[in-house]
Amino acid sequence: MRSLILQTIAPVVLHLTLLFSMFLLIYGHNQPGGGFIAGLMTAVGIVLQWIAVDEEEGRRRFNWPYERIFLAGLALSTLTGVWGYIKGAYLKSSIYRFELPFIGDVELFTAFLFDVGVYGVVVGVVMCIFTNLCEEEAKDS
Amino acid sequence: MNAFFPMFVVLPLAVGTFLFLVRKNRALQESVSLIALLANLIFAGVLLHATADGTIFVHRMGLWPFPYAIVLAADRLAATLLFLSSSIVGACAVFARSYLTDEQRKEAFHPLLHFLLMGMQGCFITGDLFNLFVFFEVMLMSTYALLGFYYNLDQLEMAFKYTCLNLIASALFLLGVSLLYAQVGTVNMADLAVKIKLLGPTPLMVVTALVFVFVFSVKAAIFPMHLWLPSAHSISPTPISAILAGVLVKVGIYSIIRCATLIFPAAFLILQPGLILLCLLTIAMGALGTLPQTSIKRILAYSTINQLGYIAFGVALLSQAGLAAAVFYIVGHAYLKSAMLLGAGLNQKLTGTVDLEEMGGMMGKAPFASLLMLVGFLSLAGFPPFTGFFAKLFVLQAGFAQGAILATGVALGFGVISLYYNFTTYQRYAWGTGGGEVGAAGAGIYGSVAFLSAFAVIFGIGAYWLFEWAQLVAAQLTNPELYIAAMRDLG
Amino acid sequence: MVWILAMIIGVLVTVASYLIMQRRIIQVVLGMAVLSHAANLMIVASGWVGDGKAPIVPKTGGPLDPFAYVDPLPQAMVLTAIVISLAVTAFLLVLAFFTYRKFGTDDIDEIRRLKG
Amino acid sequence: MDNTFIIVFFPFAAALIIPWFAERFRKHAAWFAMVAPVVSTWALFNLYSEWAAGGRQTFTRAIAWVPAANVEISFMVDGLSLMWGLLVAGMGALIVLYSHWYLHEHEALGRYYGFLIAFMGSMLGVVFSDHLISLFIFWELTSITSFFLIGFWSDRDASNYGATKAILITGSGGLAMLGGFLLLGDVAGEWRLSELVLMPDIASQVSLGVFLLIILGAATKSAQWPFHIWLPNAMEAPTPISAFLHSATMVKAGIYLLSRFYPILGAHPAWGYVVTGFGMTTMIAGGLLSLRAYDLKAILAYGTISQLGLIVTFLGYGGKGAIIGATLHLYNHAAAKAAMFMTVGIIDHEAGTRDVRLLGNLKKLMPKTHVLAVIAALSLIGIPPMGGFITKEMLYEVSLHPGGPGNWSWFWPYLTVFAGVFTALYHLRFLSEPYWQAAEGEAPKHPHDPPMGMLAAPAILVLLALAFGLAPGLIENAIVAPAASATLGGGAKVELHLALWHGVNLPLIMSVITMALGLALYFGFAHVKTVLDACARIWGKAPAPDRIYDGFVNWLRNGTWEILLLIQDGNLRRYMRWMFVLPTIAVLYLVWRMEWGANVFPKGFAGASFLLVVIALMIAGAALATALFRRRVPAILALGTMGYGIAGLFLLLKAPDLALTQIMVESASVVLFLLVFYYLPELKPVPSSAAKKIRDWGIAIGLGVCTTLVMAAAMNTHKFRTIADYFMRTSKPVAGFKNVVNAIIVDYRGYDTLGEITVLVIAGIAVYALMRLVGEMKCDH
Repeated sequence: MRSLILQTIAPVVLHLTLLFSMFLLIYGHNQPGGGFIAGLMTAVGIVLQWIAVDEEEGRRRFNWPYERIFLAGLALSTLTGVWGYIKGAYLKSSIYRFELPFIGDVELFTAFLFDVGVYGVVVGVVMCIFTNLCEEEAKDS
Repeated sequence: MNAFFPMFVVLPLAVGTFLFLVRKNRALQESVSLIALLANLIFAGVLLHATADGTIFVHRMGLWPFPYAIVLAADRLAATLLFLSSSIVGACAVFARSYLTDEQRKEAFHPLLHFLLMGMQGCFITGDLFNLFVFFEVMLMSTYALLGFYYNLDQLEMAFKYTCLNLIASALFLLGVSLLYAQVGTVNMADLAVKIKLLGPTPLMVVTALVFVFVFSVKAAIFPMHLWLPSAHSISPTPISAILAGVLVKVGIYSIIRCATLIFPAAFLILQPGLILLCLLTIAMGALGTLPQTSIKRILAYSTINQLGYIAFGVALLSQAGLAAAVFYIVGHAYLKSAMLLGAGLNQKLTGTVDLEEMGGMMGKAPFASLLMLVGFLSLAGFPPFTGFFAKLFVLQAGFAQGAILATGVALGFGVISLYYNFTTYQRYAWGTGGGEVGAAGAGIYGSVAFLSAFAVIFGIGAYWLFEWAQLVAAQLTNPELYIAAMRDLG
Repeated sequence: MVWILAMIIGVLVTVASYLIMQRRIIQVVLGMAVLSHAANLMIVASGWVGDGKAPIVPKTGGPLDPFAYVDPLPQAMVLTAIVISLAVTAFLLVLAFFTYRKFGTDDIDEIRRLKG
Repeated sequence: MDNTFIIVFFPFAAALIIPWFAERFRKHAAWFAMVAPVVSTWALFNLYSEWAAGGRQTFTRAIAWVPAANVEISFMVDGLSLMWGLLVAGMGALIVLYSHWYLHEHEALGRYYGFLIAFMGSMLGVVFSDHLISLFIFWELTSITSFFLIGFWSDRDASNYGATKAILITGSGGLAMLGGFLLLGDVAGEWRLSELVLMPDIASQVSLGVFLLIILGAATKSAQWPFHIWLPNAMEAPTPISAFLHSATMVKAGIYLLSRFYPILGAHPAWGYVVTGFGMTTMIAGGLLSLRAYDLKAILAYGTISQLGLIVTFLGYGGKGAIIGATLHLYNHAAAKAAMFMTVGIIDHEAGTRDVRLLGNLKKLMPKTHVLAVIAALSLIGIPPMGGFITKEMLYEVSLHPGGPGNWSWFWPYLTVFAGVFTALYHLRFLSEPYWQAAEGEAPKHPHDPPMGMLAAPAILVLLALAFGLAPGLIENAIVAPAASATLGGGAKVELHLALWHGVNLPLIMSVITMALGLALYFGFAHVKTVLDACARIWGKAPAPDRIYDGFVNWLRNGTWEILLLIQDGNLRRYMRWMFVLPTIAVLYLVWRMEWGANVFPKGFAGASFLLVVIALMIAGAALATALFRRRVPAILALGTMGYGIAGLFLLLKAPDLALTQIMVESASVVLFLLVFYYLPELKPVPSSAAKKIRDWGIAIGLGVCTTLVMAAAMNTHKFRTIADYFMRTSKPVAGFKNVVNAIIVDYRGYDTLGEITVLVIAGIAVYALMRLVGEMKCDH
């Protein structure tokens, strides 16, 4: 599946997709987007990259602990829910306003944190399935 | 108490996540798992106690108002099933501790077990139809992973078929939800109940109810949707079989009860003859299936279908007595069948097989194990003074009292087959001269089987308590207004 | 519109059930994927009421006419369902992969060790 | 504690601990077991005096078990239950005594005595039960304990066969009886026998079905033709068990039931025909079969069947005389038959066989046993001065003045004489072949008389039979008369004046005729046997009950496989067809049967745009292509195309989030599909016949059409404002989201999302476990 064109543009595409997925994640509460879409986009970006570059190269470059990523995502979402629990009911969302230097007013939605957890889970799981399958294929051939 | 019961989902979820994180540290993993299950059981006990006075606890997710939020609700039925699931899963975890020998595979076992528990408990406490779908999927996904735990040829084939058949059920579920949403525009069960009552049993609503009957039939193994069950229950690792037979099929029955009493009572009245026919076919199918088998686990699997037919028959009578009988049957059968499947695992540990052809004379070789099995078989065959007898008796009484004499008579008649297969299975297992040497099994294995078997006796001799409780449950179920009011007022 | 949506769903269900009844594992898995698409479409269809804008409310406040928008709830439910079906389909694929390899065949009729 | 409870529950309590003692003190196991019948008997005497002191009034004791469901354990004390109680408990003590010598020390004594005592408790429970459900519970307990006692030598195939047969037939009868009881309880609104007896017109309310169900319970238990077949096979049990269960007590439970229900159902129009019919058939069949048997126990078993038939006949005929006669005969038969069984046990024990062809001249070898056997047999034949003579005379007397219905009175004396001749014949055979004649073969052991202890129990029984004959006054009005009175019901007064000699009258002449005929046939037995054998050859071709039973059980075991395979043949495709076809049929049936009214379906294609039609065609085309492409990769790509088409449709339906997600999901899944299937070798294509294709398309189109219709109707039925309005209104001001869909996902219904990501995580773990933990997955073929 290697091709020179793919290899050349893939890193660019990857960075663009990552950027775009971050955008989707952050703006999800106002625009189409959100954790799912962003997560899927990230995962698809990495997968494309992986397929584009050499098998070995892909494994070397993207050998991240995906199990931990999805576990961390799930934990984050669960804990956000527990925070809401403390506030009255499970998954009760709250909005916090911060004054940050240089940036100014920032609104932090606990729902946003929840969405970040979703993002982590989606990326982690899709990549986990993908890497495992790839490895199995590698063993096979 | 209202604030307290999302724990039933959050605790297994958090624990499951944690257990997978610490999967390399087996001692920590096992002890945390068991402690968490114990805590879960205690929560369930507290909830059961608290619902005894008829209170229905309600928790609005995110404090959004009714009916817009996902509302969790626990009435007596839900609390009963929560207690059931946590105690059976607990016993199975203890059993698995000494039963599963392959250390490496245990890594994923406990986390998945907790996710399974989360899925089942999520189903029991949710008051929202779409959320029920989600938790069905949580539950199913865990079972997809757990069923074929060793992935030998048999398990692989079984897991593939199980997954395919259940995927169809999931698609049907979504069809049902979309039909309902199109008609009444809500997914909250209480809200659905109110609006469906206003709409009346239109033909489309009856079709919708039918779709849900088929969806839940897959889980409850009602003919013709039972096809996955025999293989899944007999091939999967024994602790999982026990949970499947004990609790998972009850999730299907639970959902049918909710549909029949809360969501579509009018449509179910129209569907009633068909339902009763399906129940009788289920009874027949289960009884028939046990006969040519040689594997104890497969016999038990078919017998589960048979018993589920009786339970569903109790529900399909759509009367308070029928519901009480069904609830009694659910509890009795859950403990009994999981005890027997664990018992089959115990014998597998002792003899290395579950095949009756290679077994025999267990009465002399392993007296205690065969005594435990005997209690189970007698109870399954519906002999006094065990739970099986009372369960069948109450269902039959309810049937006759309802005037469904022919159908009840047929249900009673299949008792003959049940008599036959239980006694011959016991004979082939405990009597005769076959079989080889008998090994040893750990105290955890014996203990968990004995613990679950004890309920067959306790709920037999003490049928009074359980039936009183079942009647309370049924009384609450036949008054769906209580459930609706609890959701609306507290929500 | 209603009929066209319903017919698309019908066609998908037909194709899915046909595929599921075929002999090869891959056809079954493909059928499952088609079926999940059909199920998703059903939910979206259930919220369809005619013309409406995408459910993204404008910045400016003021009273809002819910009828100007399409129903957001089915969309949210479908989003959930899509992701679940992705997970399940992926798992089914892996399962099919192993079945295929261990049995050395992709003929469903030959994978029948567990009968009766 | 109340005596009734001690009588019934003490044996159960004892049965739980006896095994422990019996296994530890093997030499003295019987004496531990003996405690239970002795205590029960003692309590029975107390109860008897209590009852006698209270003016012989019926009284009841009850423990509520599940009151809400009409389940209680309650006991009724009257003449009938007291008589039966004494019979059961007294016989229990003798059987334990006998077992002490009969069983070897190395056998499973704990199990034996445990079940034996539990059986005794169950039987006492049956005869004292007042409540229908209570009666049924103890009834079933006798079946279970009998199952274990028959199968005591569990390593013998014949024991297993006999045990299964017994439990299947008596258990089925029990189920029928339960059905009858439940319906009777519903009809009468009353579940206590003591109350039912007092309801005057209850029999007329009971339907024939209910009546038959109850009778069926009695008939199976009491081995009435054609349900008698379990009894000969039950003789595989140790002999004390045969003596106790299969001659003296359990097989008589059916008779007890009939006696108990006589005041309730006796007035039912079918009673006479059904019960008498059962009895007569059984009597004749049992007698004939007994003549052809060679196993001593089988001879006795068929004899028992025949005698039970006789008693049932009289119960069926009804009337005061018949009831008294039946009660008397029952008592006499229990004592004598048990004694005979015990002598057979002794022979078996000492000679190692029960085959009459191998036994002979035992009169000389085992003189003491011989005496006991002769007295017991003569008692049943009805020779004075044994008790059997009195009952036989009584039966003849009754047969001359039958009080029952119908124009069949002329028939009765002949029938009774006929029964008497049979009885004489097979009992003479029982005596002559092992004791008096020479053996045809060789017995495995050289027989001799057993130790005195082993003779004690049969001796006591024989003495009872003698005592009853010589001094009937001992029990006639103390025990038998109250029992008959209770059977007759309605406070009937029964006074008995039994005597051995009451002058030359018609019954005596009948007795003499009977004896003469019996002896004549006995001496001409060779001819009788030829006739019988000829009959058996003809009969052998008929579907005898035994053959039907074996065929049925064989079918259960072996014939059901084919039927099961019709549904559960392991083929996923067939499963799918079941799951598609039946729901489709159900929905179509509803569509057909229900009134759908107008305006259910939308009219026309309002709102359809050109773009929509194009996308729809694209989706449909891609879907069809997925189905029709034979090769994998094009099919997967077609699936992808379809997915993108659906994304376009989502966009058209104003669901941008969905469209985006759909595109991403589709990309990811196409990659996964390709990854999995691209590398796998393309296997040989599997062709499918045209007919199957048409069938599959037919099923698929049926399902598709159903879905289309239902969805179209649903989409046309928006009756309520959806709850989504709330989300639209509050999304921005309350939740802070402009994208309402996202607001629902992460906030309003975040709980769903939590479940959903859990599903994802589980899928991840599952794949991880599959790949990492399962290890090498090489092809097994």
